[in-house]
Amino acid sequence: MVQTQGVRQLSYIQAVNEALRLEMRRDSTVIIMGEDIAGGGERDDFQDAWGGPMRLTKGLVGEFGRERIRDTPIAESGFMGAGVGAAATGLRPIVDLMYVGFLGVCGDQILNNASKIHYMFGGKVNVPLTIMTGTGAGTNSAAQHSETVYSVFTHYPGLKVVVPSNPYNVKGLYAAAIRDDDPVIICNNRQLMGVRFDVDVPEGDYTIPIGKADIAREGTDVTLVGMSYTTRVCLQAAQELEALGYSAEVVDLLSLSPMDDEAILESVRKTRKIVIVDEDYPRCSIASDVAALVAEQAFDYLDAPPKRVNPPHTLVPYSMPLEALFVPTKEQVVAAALEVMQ
Amino acid sequence: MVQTQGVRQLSYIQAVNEALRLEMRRDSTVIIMGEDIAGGGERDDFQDAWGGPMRLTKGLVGEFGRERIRDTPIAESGFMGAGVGAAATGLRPIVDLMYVGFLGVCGDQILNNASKIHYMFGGKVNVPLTIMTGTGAGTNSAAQHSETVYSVFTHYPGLKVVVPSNPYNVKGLYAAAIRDDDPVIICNNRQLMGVRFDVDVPEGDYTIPIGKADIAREGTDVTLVGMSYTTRVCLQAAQELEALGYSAEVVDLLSLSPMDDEAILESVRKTRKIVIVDEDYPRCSIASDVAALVAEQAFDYLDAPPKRVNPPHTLVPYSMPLEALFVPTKEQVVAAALEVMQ
Amino acid sequence: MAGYTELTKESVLWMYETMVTIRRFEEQARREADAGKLRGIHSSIGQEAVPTGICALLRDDDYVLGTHRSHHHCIAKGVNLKEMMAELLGKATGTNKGKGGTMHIADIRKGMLGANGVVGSNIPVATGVALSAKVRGTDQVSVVFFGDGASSQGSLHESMNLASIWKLPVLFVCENNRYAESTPFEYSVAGGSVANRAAGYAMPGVVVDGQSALEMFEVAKEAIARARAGEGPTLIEAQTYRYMGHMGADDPLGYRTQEEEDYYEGRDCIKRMEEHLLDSGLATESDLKAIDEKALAAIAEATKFADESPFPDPSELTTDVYVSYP
Amino acid sequence: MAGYTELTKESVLWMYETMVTIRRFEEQARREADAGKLRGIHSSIGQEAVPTGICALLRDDDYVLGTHRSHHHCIAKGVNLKEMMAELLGKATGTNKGKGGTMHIADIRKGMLGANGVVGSNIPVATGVALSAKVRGTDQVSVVFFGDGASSQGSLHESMNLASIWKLPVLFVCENNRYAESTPFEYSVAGGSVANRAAGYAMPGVVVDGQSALEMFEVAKEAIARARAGEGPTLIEAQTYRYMGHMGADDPLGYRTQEEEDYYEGRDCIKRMEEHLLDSGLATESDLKAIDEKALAAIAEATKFADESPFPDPSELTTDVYVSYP
Ligand SMILES: Cc1ncc(C[n+]2csc(CCOP(=O)(O)OP(=O)(O)O)c2C)c(N)n1
Ligand SMILES: Cc1ncc(C[n+]2csc(CCOP(=O)(O)OP(=O)(O)O)c2C)c(N)n1
Ligand SMILES: [Mg+2]
Ligand SMILES: [Mg+2]
Repeated sequence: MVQTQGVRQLSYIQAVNEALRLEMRRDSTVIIMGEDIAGGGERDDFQDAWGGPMRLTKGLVGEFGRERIRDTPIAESGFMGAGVGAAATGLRPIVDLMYVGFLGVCGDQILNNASKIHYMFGGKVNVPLTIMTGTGAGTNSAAQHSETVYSVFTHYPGLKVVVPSNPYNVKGLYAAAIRDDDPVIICNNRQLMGVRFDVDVPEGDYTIPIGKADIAREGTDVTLVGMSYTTRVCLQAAQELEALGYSAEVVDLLSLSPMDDEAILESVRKTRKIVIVDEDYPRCSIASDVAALVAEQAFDYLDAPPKRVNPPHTLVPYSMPLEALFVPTKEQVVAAALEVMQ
Repeated sequence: MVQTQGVRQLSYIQAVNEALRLEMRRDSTVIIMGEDIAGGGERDDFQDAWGGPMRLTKGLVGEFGRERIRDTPIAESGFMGAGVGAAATGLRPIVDLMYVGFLGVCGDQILNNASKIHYMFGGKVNVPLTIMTGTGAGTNSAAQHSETVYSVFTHYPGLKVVVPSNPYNVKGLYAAAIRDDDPVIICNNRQLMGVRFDVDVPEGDYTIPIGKADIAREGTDVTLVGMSYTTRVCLQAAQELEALGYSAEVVDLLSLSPMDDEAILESVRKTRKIVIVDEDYPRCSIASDVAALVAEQAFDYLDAPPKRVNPPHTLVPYSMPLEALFVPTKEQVVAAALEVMQ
Repeated sequence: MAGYTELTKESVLWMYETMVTIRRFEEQARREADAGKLRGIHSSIGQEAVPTGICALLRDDDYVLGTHRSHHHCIAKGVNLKEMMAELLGKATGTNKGKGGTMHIADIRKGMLGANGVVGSNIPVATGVALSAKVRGTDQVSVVFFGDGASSQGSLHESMNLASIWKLPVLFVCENNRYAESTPFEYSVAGGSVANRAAGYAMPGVVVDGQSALEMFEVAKEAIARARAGEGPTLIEAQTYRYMGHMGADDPLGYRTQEEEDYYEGRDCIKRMEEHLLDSGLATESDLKAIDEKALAAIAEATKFADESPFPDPSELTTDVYVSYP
Repeated sequence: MAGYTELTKESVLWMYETMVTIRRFEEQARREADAGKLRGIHSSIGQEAVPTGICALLRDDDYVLGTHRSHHHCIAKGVNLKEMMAELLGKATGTNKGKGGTMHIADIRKGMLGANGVVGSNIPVATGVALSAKVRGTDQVSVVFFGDGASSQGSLHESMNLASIWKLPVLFVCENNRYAESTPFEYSVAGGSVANRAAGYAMPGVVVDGQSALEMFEVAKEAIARARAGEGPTLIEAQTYRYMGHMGADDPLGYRTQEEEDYYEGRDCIKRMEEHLLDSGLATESDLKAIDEKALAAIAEATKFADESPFPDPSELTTDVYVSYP
């Protein structure tokens, strides 16, 4: 990638890889487990044959060895549970759940154990587990491999959920998640992987606090709330709105649980109009949750109904032209913004 | 139970049992699978030793035999998947998922297969699967055995979700669910099982349409939205509000997916105030969804912010006095209603 | 509809043609992917014999369930090539109306109850299909294919147990192609054998040369007879090999050796079937050539059909989510 | 902390006292439930020998993980009786501050990493605990108990495979008490043996008389030695029996016979240990009586402590959900 003067540009993938590497250097209790995260099983001649489905873990086995970078059999329930047990007894495991749809296969370990042990045990056992998972549509992979469903994790008390939107914040959020004493799920949108970002990624390690939103762009006429991939869509929409003479503020949630309610409310109290853009299924979504929040807590500030932009209540189709209609687009966001601004 | 003149009173359990019996008589492709739903394995001398965790299936094996009433090993993923496969090839299986928390164990079959097959296969295969599951807190069973999480099923396109609130509607909703060509999840709140209801349950079979709410009580000052157990709480609150001089309308959702948006909106357009009472975790909940709906579509009718009554963002504690603080109470609903009415 | 009961000239030639058709289909599918018309496929080249030997014995009303890598299962079960190719290209005329794609091809009329993208996920479903046959009192059988990697999923074990105690007519067929993505089977499967696991569930577990359609046929014949007779399930471990990368883009030499590839390609199922046909006098060189040309013509026709078919109407985004939704 | 290495007078008496304490605890817990102070318990009466024989060999820094039926595991691992009883009553002084209750008792200081109400759910967790010991380079072992019913869950198979390929120091201990609720083990477990399944995962599978603490000790000794030496996991099937109903309210004679109950009660682990102690001269009748009285006194003290303890403060409803949440 081209390095602009003074700007250290990394891809999303490189930023994740760097965060993992730095955290593993910092803390010898950090390990990673997942399918083909190194690759080649234990054969020395084929070490690092794969490097994870998105190559997020490429090269790590060379530095940290097979004891800490563990290829697993295809047994998500088994190795996610192993992550829970290891986290409860002195390690800080990172478990790669290749795609979020596989939540179904290991839901018990995440939803019944990771999320509940600290509470059920009266606060006496911590589960510093980090789960990283691929989310999002747009890759011609059909309904099972294109889900977002971060709202499901957000629903369950005991879990933290982060939704990075670019190489800078993903690096900092990984570090924060790995160091956090609670179970944290990191959603990596697959459409962000290959994209070019004009953001500077500092070389050393840094954290971005979990639970803080980022005002990705300031504005005064309307608040656009984005998360993960939709932040990018919101920023593009904001640019287009600017061309039309409107000043849109973009709130990039970054964390869904805890969520930075105050940042949203503050923006809405200023702009008095809100559009929430969410790639997840619409029912009981983050968009619904944010809409309910502002309706309940900023009712008197709102000049227009809070507006949700989600896919329709449908599944992700395989066919590419059909799939393109699933994920919220810049055009939809602009239209929604214009609607709330009359 | 005492039979009031002209009123056929059944417990919730009896009503479910009757619905199952009538549907199995009506249609020889209906089968039931689950742990100990008959009991005693295949031993003839111990047939019907159990009858399901709540005795919902008691006595059925005597009439329908072991071929159609199938005790399963403890393998929810295995037998839920078997339900999917059987449903796709000519049967109408009912699968008993003892408690909804076990969703974690068999989520893949529900969320990746049952919900998606019809869509992924271009509408050419139906999955007429019925899942019945126990929900709700209030039984001193701690965090894993007291969940509600109907919002999770509601989130997934491809699933239908019903939440009966009394013996009359549970009987009709079971019949509708079993005859439905889509996968339907029936949530049976455990606190409703033992309660006395003054409702008439007709002897013959009848259906209650999936997707229609019931105006459980008419009123003009405020809309209380309930579902499953919370409908009962709303009705009690409405009575108390009446004593205070307020007329509360209670909308009993009955179905969460599809949800009867219009019934909610119509009520709110009349009362101009809404309180949604939901036993599920608060984030991305049905309460949020309904609040977002009315904020978006009845904004100009609202005299006050839509108000959600959920448990706090916490897990279900074991200790009984603590647990009593988890489930929404009549007092909380009354207070919320008074708040939205100023 | 195959439904053969013995190895005859007809059934063996059917198998040969089926394997050639699969290979030609996969070659074309790869070209389509390379041209950007779809993101990629999990190629079944090298594994043709496994479903072919089994499906030769199946009737249209028997069921097959597959995995992410299932084009060969579909073709062996008789799914229409034109509709398959159209599905790969996401066209309205596809088997699944373009909504499912390469990992989800299904055709219930042909008893193909679907590929499935979640590893291990179809195993319980297939068990339920067998249960359905039993409860409905038919003698249909259900066959589920899964990989060596999938054998580590709990779903296999839950299903083997269920099928065994209920004596269900199901064949659990592990296509052991030695790798799950880049992970070698010897690393991920404790004990180094999938078939050995059967003993713990009181069912037969058989290892078979998955590069021989004839051997697949013989092993499946016994398992299917058992199933139809109500004697319960069988676990079959077919030793096979995928010649391509996992999904196309990856280079398999990153995790396996040239020697190993050569060894398996030397035992290629199509080549060996050709030798058998020629040696036994069941076919001549020109018969074989004619079969290949027929397969190529069918694929060409399918590709043309797919190319010329329209994409789904935008309204299709939200149809077929439910049978009915008010 | 037990940590015995041989069967000596001391270790055997420790086992006897432990089993008596478990039984007395469970009797009292049942009385508390009958009095309505908690909804119910899954009584471990009859199964005392299983964890006792194993835990006699464990150090405080070894780990035990249990199931819905785990009071005996907790006591054998040394969890404080007062805090346990307080937990059953939902009191602030309980092991889990009253938040977990009978199905979730945990005490990490004693290496009791928790009972778990989801059948089969703790098996992968225990495997991870063993992984942790391995990665941290200690010689700790992890022991997970589960029922015959739980053996049908896929989690067991995924974990056995993982533990075997990674040679993890874990003992998979099936307490086969012949029933899962009302479902007989012969019905639900294909092949009629849990231990037999081990062979498929290249690990030892052992059947042992679970009504004999001495035999449990011997079998566990070997498995633990194997684990500490880095040789990997062992599957142990302990044949035992629960004397009470599944959770108390049910009448077990609805699904099993008086003869069967009599048979197992005739082999009662405490009675047999008493005979052993008396026959071998390791203890006198009055020694045994003193031990029982000590146990009863400890339970009485625990019950008093629990009764007098306060319920959690209402604010506790929302604490401990997270370590930190802004
Ligand atoms: C539950 C689940 N985990 C992981 C994946 C990602 N994945 C797709 S194919 C594959 C390898 C499967 O290996 P195997 O079962 O041997 O089948 P093969 O690809 O060799 O045909 C993996 C890990 C998935 N689709 N589903
Ligand atoms: C995943 C799951 N399914 C079902 C249950 C309900 N349940 C609790 S205990 C039990 C029986 C367990 O039998 P077994 O494993 O033999 O243990 P035992 O009760 O005999 O000690 C069942 C079905 C559960 N808690 N979790
Ligand atoms: Mg493979
Ligand atoms: Mg048992």
